[in-house]
Amino acid sequence: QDDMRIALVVKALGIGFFEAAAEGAEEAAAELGNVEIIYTGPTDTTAEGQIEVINSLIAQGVDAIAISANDPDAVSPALQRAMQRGITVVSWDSGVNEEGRMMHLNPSSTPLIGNTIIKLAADHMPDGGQVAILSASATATNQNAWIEAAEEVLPNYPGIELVATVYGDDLSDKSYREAQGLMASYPDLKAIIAPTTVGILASCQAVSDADKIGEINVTGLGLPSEMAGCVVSGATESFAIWNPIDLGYSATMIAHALATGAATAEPGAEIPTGRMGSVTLDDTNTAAMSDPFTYDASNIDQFKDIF
Amino acid sequence: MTDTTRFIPDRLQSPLERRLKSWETLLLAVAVSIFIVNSFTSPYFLNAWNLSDMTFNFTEKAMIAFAMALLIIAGEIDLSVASIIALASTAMGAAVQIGIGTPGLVLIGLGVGLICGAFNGFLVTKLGLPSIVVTIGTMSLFRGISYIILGDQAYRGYPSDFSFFGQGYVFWVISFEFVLFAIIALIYFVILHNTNFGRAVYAIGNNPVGAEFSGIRVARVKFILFLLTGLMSGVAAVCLTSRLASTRPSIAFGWELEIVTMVVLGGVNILGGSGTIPGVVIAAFVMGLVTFGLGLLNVPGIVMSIVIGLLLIGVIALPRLWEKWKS
Amino acid sequence: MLMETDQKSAPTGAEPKVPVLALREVTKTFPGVTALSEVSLELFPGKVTALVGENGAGKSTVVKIMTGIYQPNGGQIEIDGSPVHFPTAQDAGDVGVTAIHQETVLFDELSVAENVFLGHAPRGRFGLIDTSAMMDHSREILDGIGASIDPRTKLKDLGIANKHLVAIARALSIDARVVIMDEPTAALSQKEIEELYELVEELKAQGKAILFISHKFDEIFRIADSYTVFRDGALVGNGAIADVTEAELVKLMVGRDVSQIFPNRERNTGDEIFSVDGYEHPTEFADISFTLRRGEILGFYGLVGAGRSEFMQALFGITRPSSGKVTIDGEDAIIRSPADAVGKGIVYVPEDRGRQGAITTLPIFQNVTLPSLDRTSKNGFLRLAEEFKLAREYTERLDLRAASLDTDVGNLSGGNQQKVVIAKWLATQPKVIILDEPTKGIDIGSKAAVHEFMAELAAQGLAVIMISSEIPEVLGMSDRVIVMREGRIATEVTGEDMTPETLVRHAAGI
Amino acid sequence: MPKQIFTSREFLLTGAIVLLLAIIATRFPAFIAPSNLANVFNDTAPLILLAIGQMIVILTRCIDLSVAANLALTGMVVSMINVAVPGLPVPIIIFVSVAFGALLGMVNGILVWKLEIPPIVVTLGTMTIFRGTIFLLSEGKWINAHEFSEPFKAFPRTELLGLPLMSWIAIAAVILFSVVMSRTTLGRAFYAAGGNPHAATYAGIDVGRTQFWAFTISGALAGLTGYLWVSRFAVAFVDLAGGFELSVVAACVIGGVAIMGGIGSVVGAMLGALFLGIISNALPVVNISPFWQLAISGSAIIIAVALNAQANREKGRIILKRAENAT
Ligand SMILES: Nc1ncnc2c1ncn2[C@@H]1O[C@H](COP(=O)(O)OP(=O)(O)OP(=O)(O)O)[C@@H](O)[C@H]1O
Ligand SMILES: Nc1ncnc2c1ncn2[C@@H]1O[C@H](COP(=O)(O)OP(=O)(O)OP(=O)(O)O)[C@@H](O)[C@H]1O
Ligand SMILES: [Mg+2]
Ligand SMILES: [Mg+2]
Repeated sequence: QDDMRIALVVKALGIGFFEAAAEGAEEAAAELGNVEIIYTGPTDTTAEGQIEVINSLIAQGVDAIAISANDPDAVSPALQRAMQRGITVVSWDSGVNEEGRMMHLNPSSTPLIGNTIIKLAADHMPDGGQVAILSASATATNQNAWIEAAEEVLPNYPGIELVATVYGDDLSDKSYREAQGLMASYPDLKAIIAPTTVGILASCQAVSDADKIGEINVTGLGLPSEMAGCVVSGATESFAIWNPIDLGYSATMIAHALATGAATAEPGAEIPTGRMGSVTLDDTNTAAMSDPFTYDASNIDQFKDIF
Repeated sequence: MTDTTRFIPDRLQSPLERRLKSWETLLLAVAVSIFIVNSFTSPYFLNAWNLSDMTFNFTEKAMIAFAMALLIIAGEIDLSVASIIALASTAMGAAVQIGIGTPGLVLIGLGVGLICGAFNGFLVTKLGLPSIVVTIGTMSLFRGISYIILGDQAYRGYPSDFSFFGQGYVFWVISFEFVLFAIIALIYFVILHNTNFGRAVYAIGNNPVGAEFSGIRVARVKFILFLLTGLMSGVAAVCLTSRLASTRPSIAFGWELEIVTMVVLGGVNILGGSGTIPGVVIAAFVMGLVTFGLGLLNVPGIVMSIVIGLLLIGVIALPRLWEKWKS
Repeated sequence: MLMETDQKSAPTGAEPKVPVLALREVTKTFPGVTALSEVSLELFPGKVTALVGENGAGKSTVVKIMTGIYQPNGGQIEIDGSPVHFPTAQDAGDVGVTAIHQETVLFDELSVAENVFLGHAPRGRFGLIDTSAMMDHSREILDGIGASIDPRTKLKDLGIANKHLVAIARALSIDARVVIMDEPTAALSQKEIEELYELVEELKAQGKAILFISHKFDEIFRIADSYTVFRDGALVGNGAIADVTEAELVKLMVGRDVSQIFPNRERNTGDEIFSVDGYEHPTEFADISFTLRRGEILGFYGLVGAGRSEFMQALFGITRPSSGKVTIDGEDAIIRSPADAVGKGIVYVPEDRGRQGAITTLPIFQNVTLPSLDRTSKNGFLRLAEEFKLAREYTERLDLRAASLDTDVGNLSGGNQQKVVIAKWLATQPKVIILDEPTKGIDIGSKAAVHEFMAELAAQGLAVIMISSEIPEVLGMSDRVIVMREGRIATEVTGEDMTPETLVRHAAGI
Repeated sequence: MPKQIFTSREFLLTGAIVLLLAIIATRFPAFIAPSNLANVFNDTAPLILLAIGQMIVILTRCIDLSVAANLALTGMVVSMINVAVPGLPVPIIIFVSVAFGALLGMVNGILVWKLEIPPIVVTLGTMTIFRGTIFLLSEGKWINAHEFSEPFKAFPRTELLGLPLMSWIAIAAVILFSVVMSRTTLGRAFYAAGGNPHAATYAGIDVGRTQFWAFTISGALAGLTGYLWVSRFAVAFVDLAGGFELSVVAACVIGGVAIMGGIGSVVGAMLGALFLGIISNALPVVNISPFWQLAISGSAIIIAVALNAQANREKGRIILKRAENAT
């Protein structure tokens, strides 16, 4: 009973990105010693599913919950109850509203991601043209924030026209169909930007099925291991992602620091994150981990076996 | 064959004997065994607060399940209940935006539930359409309206006293939802088992034509049952919205099948004609105990659903297998 | 095929030939009921054997065993003297045993040809069904029995009599050696019945063995060569029809003497209590008006399909008339539903007992109190003790036979089910009771009880309307008779004019 | 005869589809370009395959809620086989998917046939059990595009005479099952067993066994679709095609299949599927927010079932001579 139990709650089990994050969490646990990681989450990306998971974690009296939320508001009351019962709650990746967590760890800064995803597309469109965004579910906070940021920087890229934003709900088949719809509705489309690992893969598939490799560039955020095929086939020139292992690692480190009292979550606080250095909280108790990293044909082979 | 009037006893079997041999007894045994197993497998199980938390896993669904049980006993079904929750919740959310207070919100939630129930009831009883298809249609329609209204947005900002319905406690660990659940269970128990209306429900479920020919207003009774189911969905919408403190169109997605499962597990014949409220109450506890017990062991929800699926088929199949094996 | 000729189990084995089909000490039990106990039966080529017995004697069960629908629990079936098994109806058909069942067992959504050939359709290339051959064959068979029905029409578009002809065609579509007819004339009109008799003669001439089941003695004596009587699932007698009288048969069936005499009633009718004025419906009936007095029994006669049931169901609020007026006890009554009708004191005992009359899966007492719950309950809350009391009062008056009041009605015999339905309505203390074919399919013993009972109801001052298609019953029971034809009143007769000839003439429109 | 063709459900539905296409064309002419229509058909192929199976099941008075879960489980199984033995030729994969799907269907069928458990309960149970099994098999992990072998992914997209094989499979299934349903004993037995189960026994048809075969066919088609689905979208995971069973039932209802059994046709089921497929493909291109889709398909179901009921309404008996002449 001396072990500290930290629960890593993800949007849904089985998604490569979160599996990698769990790996990072285990790494942190090994480094810290005396820490047990409970990797859990619902099987589909619903808020109700996450609430049931949170309830059972409260019942087990875990020491800390680190959550990537399916809905920033719906899970908040449950998390508040967790905090009332003395559980440390942090969110990471996809945030919870301010009442529902002590701090939030963004994988990267939102403006940076917004800029990156547009830039990835623009780099391969010297003459400008139409781009469209294929997002995850319409309720995913992080996606929405990035898209908003991307729209803000759009004026910096003259000639790039954002024609539509559609939602694939992080379901491959739905994303695939949405991508098809985009190609049908916008025959001149030059790029599909999918800031989600499921969406980018599905778009890639849709573009190669439509024989539009070379005409339409699929880009956005994806995992090197999953995207290797797309890069080889040429459907994707380049894409970006931060390292999910690092993200899981950092979230665990932060949760541990807060739960042991080694650090407090307050604006301006600096929290150590082991091998990742440290993060600094802003006035909404939010911190950013690191910059996204871009992958293309030149470096994909090096990373595809890692995550 | 004699021609003298013979005495016919009221009953052959005493009510107690009948009860002991019933489905409810079997189910209760299952529930108790799960309870015992749970207390051995997890050290956190036997804790008042945790047990109280457990009830949140089923109270809202069970409220609807009671009304659904009556509907299924009468030979109909309503698959749109979860979508009614979504629509009622959306309406409440919209009302919050124009500054309506808690009492108004509750009325709106219940009102939308009633309207949706009336719509289903109208299609089934006035137009004579099969309820299983009609409510698959309204299931898409009601939730679809929520999507049209909300799209990718969410309503939040519910007044703080509104949170009582889904998060409040009445006495120590006894939550408001649980009390409401108990009261509703009692009301439905009385309606189904102790009133003329309940008797009509059984009669209709056993033979709608015969009931009509016996002077029962079949269409009216069915319409009321759809209204009640809509109303209970409204009540559940109030509780759930309060518990989540926000509304999205995807709220309560997939609940309809869990509710039907609860009703069937409770011994209600899916083809109509038989079933009891105590059965449904015990089934609610069984499902709550299974999901919570496995949750404490951090078993993923999908694995719990395997257990529920096996229970559903198992509790119906085993007695039949037993009979076959015996003969 | 060589057979041993001595049949030890045959009860009276003076027949010269080997039976085509024989049952040897066949037993069939259902949970709680022994439907047949060690019965034996032999059918010979070119002979018609009549099977008679009270309701529930086990006649239809024998048919189902012979055609592979039920499996016997003991004993065996023999074809040409060698034992056989019929796991499904198909297997019975394969050796040439075919039946016209008591219920019409056909498919509304399929074509006539498919109804005739379902399960044994002619095959063409690749083993696929040869549709055109099927059409041709069905047309031949239908023509053969004098039915001009297009085999391509869907069955649901046919009238009841034609459906019955399709059922007969189906039975003839396999090259049968044994043809079984379970109450084939129950749903047919006189003309069609005559045609059926001709068909039986023809089949007989072709050397087919025929088993004929009927409750009507006149037809048994007309077409059968030999008889077999069942009582309570056991064989109680058989022999040549020429050696037996009707009274002897009845006695064998019931186990006691029964007279076919109708109860003697004092016909003292009271004031007018009920009147119908100008009842109309767009497709079912038109221009119906009549009055009814307390203590009177009004008979409704007509051919099957004359619209009597439809009209009565409109009176009872099941269907809505397009115009017309009902007055009860001098007051106008608006009837939009059965609930309204019951409220006004009009009750209806339907023809279809199992579906419309009783709720067979609910206990007796709940059936009886269903329309009277307002009286047994308090503020809408049930009081079981009151219910049992009410149920007991009325079921005892009708001398119901049942194990207990909480037995499901479905477990009772047909006659007792009818009593439950009547008890249910008497408990509401009605003014007018409508009985639709109250003795249809009821054996002779129970029939007399029902007649007795109707007389008693009238004596108590109820106004009784009785639909019946049996002339002796109509004449024997009614004070007055209305004859319906094609949805209209053909005539109304009383007293001296109530003769079989008048009724038939007006019913048929000749 | 011509009158029968013009008033047939299939004809009316074709009319409705043409009308729908015409409306879409006014806003987005390119939608009715043959190549796009071919695309829409290809996209709808899985729904068509499943709707054929579901139609047969509904014909026999059953319902199969486990089709989507069967699809996902079979899809996961063949994906894992492909990952383990990448060299396995596609025909063997297809054989495995059909056989495995059929096996799952047989599980439903046996429970319905031998234990006489109501189909809705059986398939509700197996639905969750199948899904859970995928989780247990895969440990919740997804299988992604890069893990599949190229031939595995290429099969449904391979073009033959300008259409992908996936479309050809759907076309072949429509033709094959049209023949099976109209010209084989088993096909007619489906209609008979559902149209009048009582009479079917008298005609020598084993109703339970017929239902068993219906579930087996439905399962086999779901299994085949499972392979096509995972190879087309190049992904396999637990929630694959989640909730799709309701679209399948909806397609049948729109296609004129009577939920009470005995009425329906392969072509009708296909048209019903196409109707839904066209709507879901058209909404994005005619610039209606996708959030409208749910409400639109819900309304389509309600309208379709209302029209079907109107067409099937018992006309009542015509006794009066004058009424007979009038109609
Ligand atoms: N499927 C069944 N389950 C249980 N009991 C049955 C079943 N079928 C028949 N019985 C019982 O078996 C007995 C014989 O029934 P059967 O139908 O053979 O009578 P019947 O002589 O044809 O009567 P009727 O003249 O009314 O047609 C009855 O007591 C009946 O209730
Ligand atoms: N076209 C038909 N299709 C199916 N059943 C029919 C058809 N016509 C008549 N019947 C059935 O045949 C039986 C007798 O018909 P109907 O009720 O019309 O006769 P009726 O004149 O009212 O007299 P009765 O009730 O004495 O038979 C009823 O059970 C009825 O349902
Ligand atoms: Mg019989
Ligand atoms: Mg009638």
